[in-house]
Amino acid sequence: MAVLHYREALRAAMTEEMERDERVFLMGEEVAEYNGAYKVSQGMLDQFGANRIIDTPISENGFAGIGIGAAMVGLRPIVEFMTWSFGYVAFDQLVNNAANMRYMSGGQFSVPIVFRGNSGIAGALGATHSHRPEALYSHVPGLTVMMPSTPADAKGMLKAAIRSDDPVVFIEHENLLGDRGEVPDDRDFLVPIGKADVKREGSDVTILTYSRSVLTSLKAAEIMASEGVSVEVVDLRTLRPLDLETILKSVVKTHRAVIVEEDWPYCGIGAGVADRVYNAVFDELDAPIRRVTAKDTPIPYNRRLEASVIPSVERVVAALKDVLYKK
Amino acid sequence: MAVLHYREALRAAMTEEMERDERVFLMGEEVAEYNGAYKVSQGMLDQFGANRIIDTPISENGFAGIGIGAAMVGLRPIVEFMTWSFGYVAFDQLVNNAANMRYMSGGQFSVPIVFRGNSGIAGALGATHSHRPEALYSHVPGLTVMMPSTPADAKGMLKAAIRSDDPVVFIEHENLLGDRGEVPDDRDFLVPIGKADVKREGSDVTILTYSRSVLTSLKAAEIMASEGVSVEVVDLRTLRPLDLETILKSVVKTHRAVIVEEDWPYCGIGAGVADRVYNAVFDELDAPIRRVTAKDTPIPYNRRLEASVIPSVERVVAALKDVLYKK
Amino acid sequence: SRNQALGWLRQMLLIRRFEERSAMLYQNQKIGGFCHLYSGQEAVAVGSIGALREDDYVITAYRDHGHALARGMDPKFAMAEQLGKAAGCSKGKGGSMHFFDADKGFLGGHAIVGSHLPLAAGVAFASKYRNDQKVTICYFGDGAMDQGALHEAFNMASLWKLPVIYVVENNGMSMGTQLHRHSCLIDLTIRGGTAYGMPGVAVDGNDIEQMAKITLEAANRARAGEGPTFIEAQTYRFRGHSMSDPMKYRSKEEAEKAKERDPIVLYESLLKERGWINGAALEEMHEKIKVEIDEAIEFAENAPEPELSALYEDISVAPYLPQE
Amino acid sequence: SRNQALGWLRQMLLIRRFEERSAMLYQNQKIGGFCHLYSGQEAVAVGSIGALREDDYVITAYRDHGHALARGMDPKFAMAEQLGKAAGCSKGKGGSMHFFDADKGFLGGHAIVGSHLPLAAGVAFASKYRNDQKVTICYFGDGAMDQGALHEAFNMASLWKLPVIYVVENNGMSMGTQLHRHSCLIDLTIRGGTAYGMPGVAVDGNDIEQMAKITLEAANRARAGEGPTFIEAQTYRFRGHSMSDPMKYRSKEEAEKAKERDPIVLYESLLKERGWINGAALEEMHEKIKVEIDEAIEFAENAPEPELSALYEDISVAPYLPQE
Ligand SMILES: Cc1ncc(C[n+]2csc(CCOP(=O)(O)OP(=O)(O)O)c2C)c(N)n1
Ligand SMILES: Cc1ncc(C[n+]2csc(CCOP(=O)(O)OP(=O)(O)O)c2C)c(N)n1
Ligand SMILES: [Mg+2]
Ligand SMILES: [Mg+2]
Repeated sequence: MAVLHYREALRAAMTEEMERDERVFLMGEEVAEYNGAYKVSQGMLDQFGANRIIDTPISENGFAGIGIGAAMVGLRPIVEFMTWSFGYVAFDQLVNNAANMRYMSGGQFSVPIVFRGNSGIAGALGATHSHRPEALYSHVPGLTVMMPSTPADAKGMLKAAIRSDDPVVFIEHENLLGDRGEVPDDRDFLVPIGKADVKREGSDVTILTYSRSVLTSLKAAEIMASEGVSVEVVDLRTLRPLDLETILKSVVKTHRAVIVEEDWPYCGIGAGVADRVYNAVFDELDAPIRRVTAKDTPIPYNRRLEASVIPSVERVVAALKDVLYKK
Repeated sequence: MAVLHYREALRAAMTEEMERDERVFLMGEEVAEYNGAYKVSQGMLDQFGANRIIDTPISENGFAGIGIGAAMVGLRPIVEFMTWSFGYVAFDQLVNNAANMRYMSGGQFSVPIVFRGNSGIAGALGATHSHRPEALYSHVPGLTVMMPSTPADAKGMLKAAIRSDDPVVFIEHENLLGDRGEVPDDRDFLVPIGKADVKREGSDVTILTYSRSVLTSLKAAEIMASEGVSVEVVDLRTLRPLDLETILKSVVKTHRAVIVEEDWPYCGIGAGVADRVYNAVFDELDAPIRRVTAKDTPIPYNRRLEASVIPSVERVVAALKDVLYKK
Repeated sequence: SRNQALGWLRQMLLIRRFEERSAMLYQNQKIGGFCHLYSGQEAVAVGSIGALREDDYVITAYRDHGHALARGMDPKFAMAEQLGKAAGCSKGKGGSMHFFDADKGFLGGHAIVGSHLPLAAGVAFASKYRNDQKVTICYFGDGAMDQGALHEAFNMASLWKLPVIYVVENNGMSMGTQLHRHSCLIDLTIRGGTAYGMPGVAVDGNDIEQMAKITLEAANRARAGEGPTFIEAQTYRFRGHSMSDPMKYRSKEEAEKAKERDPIVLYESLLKERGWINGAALEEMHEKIKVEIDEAIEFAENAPEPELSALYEDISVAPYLPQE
Repeated sequence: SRNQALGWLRQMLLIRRFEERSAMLYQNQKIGGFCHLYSGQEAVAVGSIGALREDDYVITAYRDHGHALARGMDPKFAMAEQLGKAAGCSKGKGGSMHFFDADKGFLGGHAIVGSHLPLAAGVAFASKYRNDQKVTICYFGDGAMDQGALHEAFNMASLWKLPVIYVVENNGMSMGTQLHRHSCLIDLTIRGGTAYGMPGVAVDGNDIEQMAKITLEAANRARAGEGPTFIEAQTYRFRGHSMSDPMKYRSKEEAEKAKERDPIVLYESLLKERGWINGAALEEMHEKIKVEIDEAIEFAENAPEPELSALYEDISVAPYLPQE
């Protein structure tokens, strides 16, 4: 076990997989000579050279398509979007070409590619630079969507994504890049796609969450513990396909659930998850599922306003008390 | 009252609003000299001339942005996407520029624009040409999303959209274009944004639906009626903002709901609606809300496979019986 | 060579026949969706693909029947695909616009205008990455010149000297819009070549041997590591944009005049002049093709529909888990 | 004229001072998010906007302080915006990258690279539609040359002869990527002008009077209905891409050499040569600007934060209904 930053864990995942498999390469804006706009790919150009660590022009739609084309003939590209907010100009390539290629070709062409980059309401970046695309991509059959919350998951999940033979939308969180944590050194340490993780065990109420909101949720769980309430925190990790089994196991145990996410509320991941939980175990629920989400507004620049948008520990605690019918 | 095709109703809406307001113009691929790929704009070039009915190159991202820019300085563009499947290359313009402009400018620049075109699983068009984008755009604050199911609604809703001072995503259904129905002649006939419509009154169970699925739902309601079950069919019409009031009124009356939609299930409109209904009136529900959606797959070309994807009357009837606990 | 020439003529005739019968099948509603015929443009695909190696890559847009057949796809599987059968080249899941054939290096069949141009650069990128000496050829229409995807793909293809050949099939129409109404310049070699520092060559797309010659030069440049070439193949489509296009924008005269430059007629007479084929042999060739297409249709009509369970197959390599 | 010249110098100094103080405020974490300084490029905005009419439209990217101030935005409101205050030019909702000023015809401040190029064409489209004789000028960086949005906007702007001036501020860098590593051609007038059949003019962007002259010619063409012009303004940014850029890619020497071509120093000495200003007057000008920026900062620091209720305001013209 080494203690790594989340960003170092991502780098370790890419580095190990590139050492393991010649077909893997990294492409994106400023990933090579600049060592990454967020320093995720620091040093990788020196190690792998310019053939495998490739700086691109600001042409997301173009190089997303280049990645897909290369994947169709057997390479295994990692395409970095500097942030996912810049991925919307490439939306068509992901939703039409990456997601549909195998199906439209009757199984002849698969697309083993990872699209990755950070996202989130990261701090006074304004509306154009604070997008959270997870619900949009999770809506689309043919895509896999993963969002790690810890350095260990960042490494294990990204390695699994790179080894996947299908297109993966891998969404990191800008504000987690500097987090530190224990990370297994095992070069075959993989966090399987489609497996959630119980980050804290509990018996009274379940929190379903992912990415940065896992940290917020764990803080809220601490506070509730001090009030004698046992909160289970389930980190969804893979948003598509969803690990409904782990989710239902927890909800059937606690009979109460709160969903915490940084995305917008309407038709968001939380809505998708809640709908499936109700559909599966309606009679097991002793209270309606409550959701703590980003406020339903564009993201403002002003820090106070921005802070009021993001799920806070207080809002999570209030939601927990609500489903527990506690005042 | 005149009897018009859905496509004629759309044309009447645009024509009347263009006669009423000099600032309104129509721009898109083949809208002018070709008279519209789907003949919605038939004859409008002759009536309004090439300054106001404008053929564009195949540059959706470009002309969507041109429309937004023109709207920022006071024009009221109608931008036609030949179909919404071709709108994904313009996704960034809609989600970043149209949706955020007023907010980012502190209220200085509004974007009175209508993006319109047809969508749906329209008949052996394959995965790239059968998209239903409603959930994706409904997720985004700053956008209004409307989907008419009848000729009368098509006219009244499109007129309201054109008169709106905010960006509207107006989604028609390719298979409804040829439908006929009574349409009010009144040049000020408007269907207000954000108002659902009870298309059939009932007391035992509620169907929440929109666009083509309204027709499927009404057929299912007929069948249930013959079995002595009274089904209320609520046509959502505007998906964002949602008319929760009308929805809850019906659900509180029937205590049972089925949601029928042609979009994919996960994080779709139905999930967004179900989540809000549960959140508001959980205790009023005598059964979990069931959903009838498109199957969670890319859309196949083969007609039989395609037919199996789309919500059928049979599947709606089965869902109704399920929430009624009928065998 | 004579053999090659006769092979090319045969392929053009095969494509023409395939399209004529496709039109009939579409009218009888055996073929659904959108169906875009290649009639009139045969020399572009046959001549250019004819100049390439068997292991080079071919990718095109939705008007893809001609390229697939020129690449050697069996008309049986092409026709079966249009009829949505399991034996189709895309198992009946792609349809007319989405033909694929991995064995032949045929990478589709892409129906979002412009969206396959970056894919072509990506395939060429893979060849450069592996140094496998393969060339990728990518076809698209004049209307696709206006898509941003072209701009991004061309800049990177040129910047990185990728072994790709971009062929715009300039048939003068973007659906119902004439070139001068959708393109700021009529000379597409400026927009596609000069603009990106790559050679831009205009060629008579109805002259199959010219088409082959120019393509071979481009392929040699690509293999020599000199990067991409842009070819403007000037041609004409005899049919409507798709089967649902009444072609109101076109006069009888224009259509008649165009027929005089039918690439097949031109090549037939050229080969006759050269004495490489005579009327009788030509007759026989037409006959053989007629039979081949009849057999393809028979095969397609009798081929089984996909099982309903196929709906959930071929979505992902990993076991697919529907999120329902 | 002398007055105009002194006014331009004043504006350049104002911008430079504004940026220097912005850098300090960013380091003190009073300014958040991404902050891109305009230092070194002042002559481009001041010279070109100086050649336009007051009612013409201006739109730019995220490196927008200079254009806003050149357009006459009060530094108070610009600074207040960076501090996220309600009195800011975007009510504290836009921030450094999203300045707006409707009264001055300043249409932002756009942070998705390339996404405002179609907007500019749209604003010009509106002017043509209304025949209001207004011209739209649109600024962007060399990195934006590679975005598909440019390609689509330029084709339509040229095709429809829209009254728009596109100015690429070629500072040789797309963030950390040198021009030759991101652009297939070094001569951007080919990529932006020739490629779209519009005049493409390269100009020394640090020569403010040249900048004004070329822009005036372009504006006259636009007003005469002759369509768009592409201007490549060759310049240099003194600071990092944004405040968070350590500039490892740049040598001291390079930076030093660039300083010799500081557009402000160049213009100061030119005006001195002409005898239009002397050392004392220049001193006074610097002093006045120092005070003006100090006042702007004081105003911004003392200005109130937006109310929390402002979160839900300015989303739509119609009453906003959160979908929560
Ligand atoms: C992004 C996108 N926009 C619009 C369409 C609809 N469409 C299909 S083909 C076509 C015209 C293309 O013309 P061209 O590129 O010249 O090819 P041709 O049909 O002449 O072969 C249009 C508008 C589409 N498929 N994709
Ligand atoms: C679509 C998109 N991709 C990436 C970014 C991140 N980004 C912001 S500015 C920039 C470099 C732009 O360079 P250039 O266009 O030359 O403008 P300059 O910064 O030199 O003024 C990048 C990559 C973005 N904002 N939008
Ligand atoms: Mg064409
Ligand atoms: Mg630059």
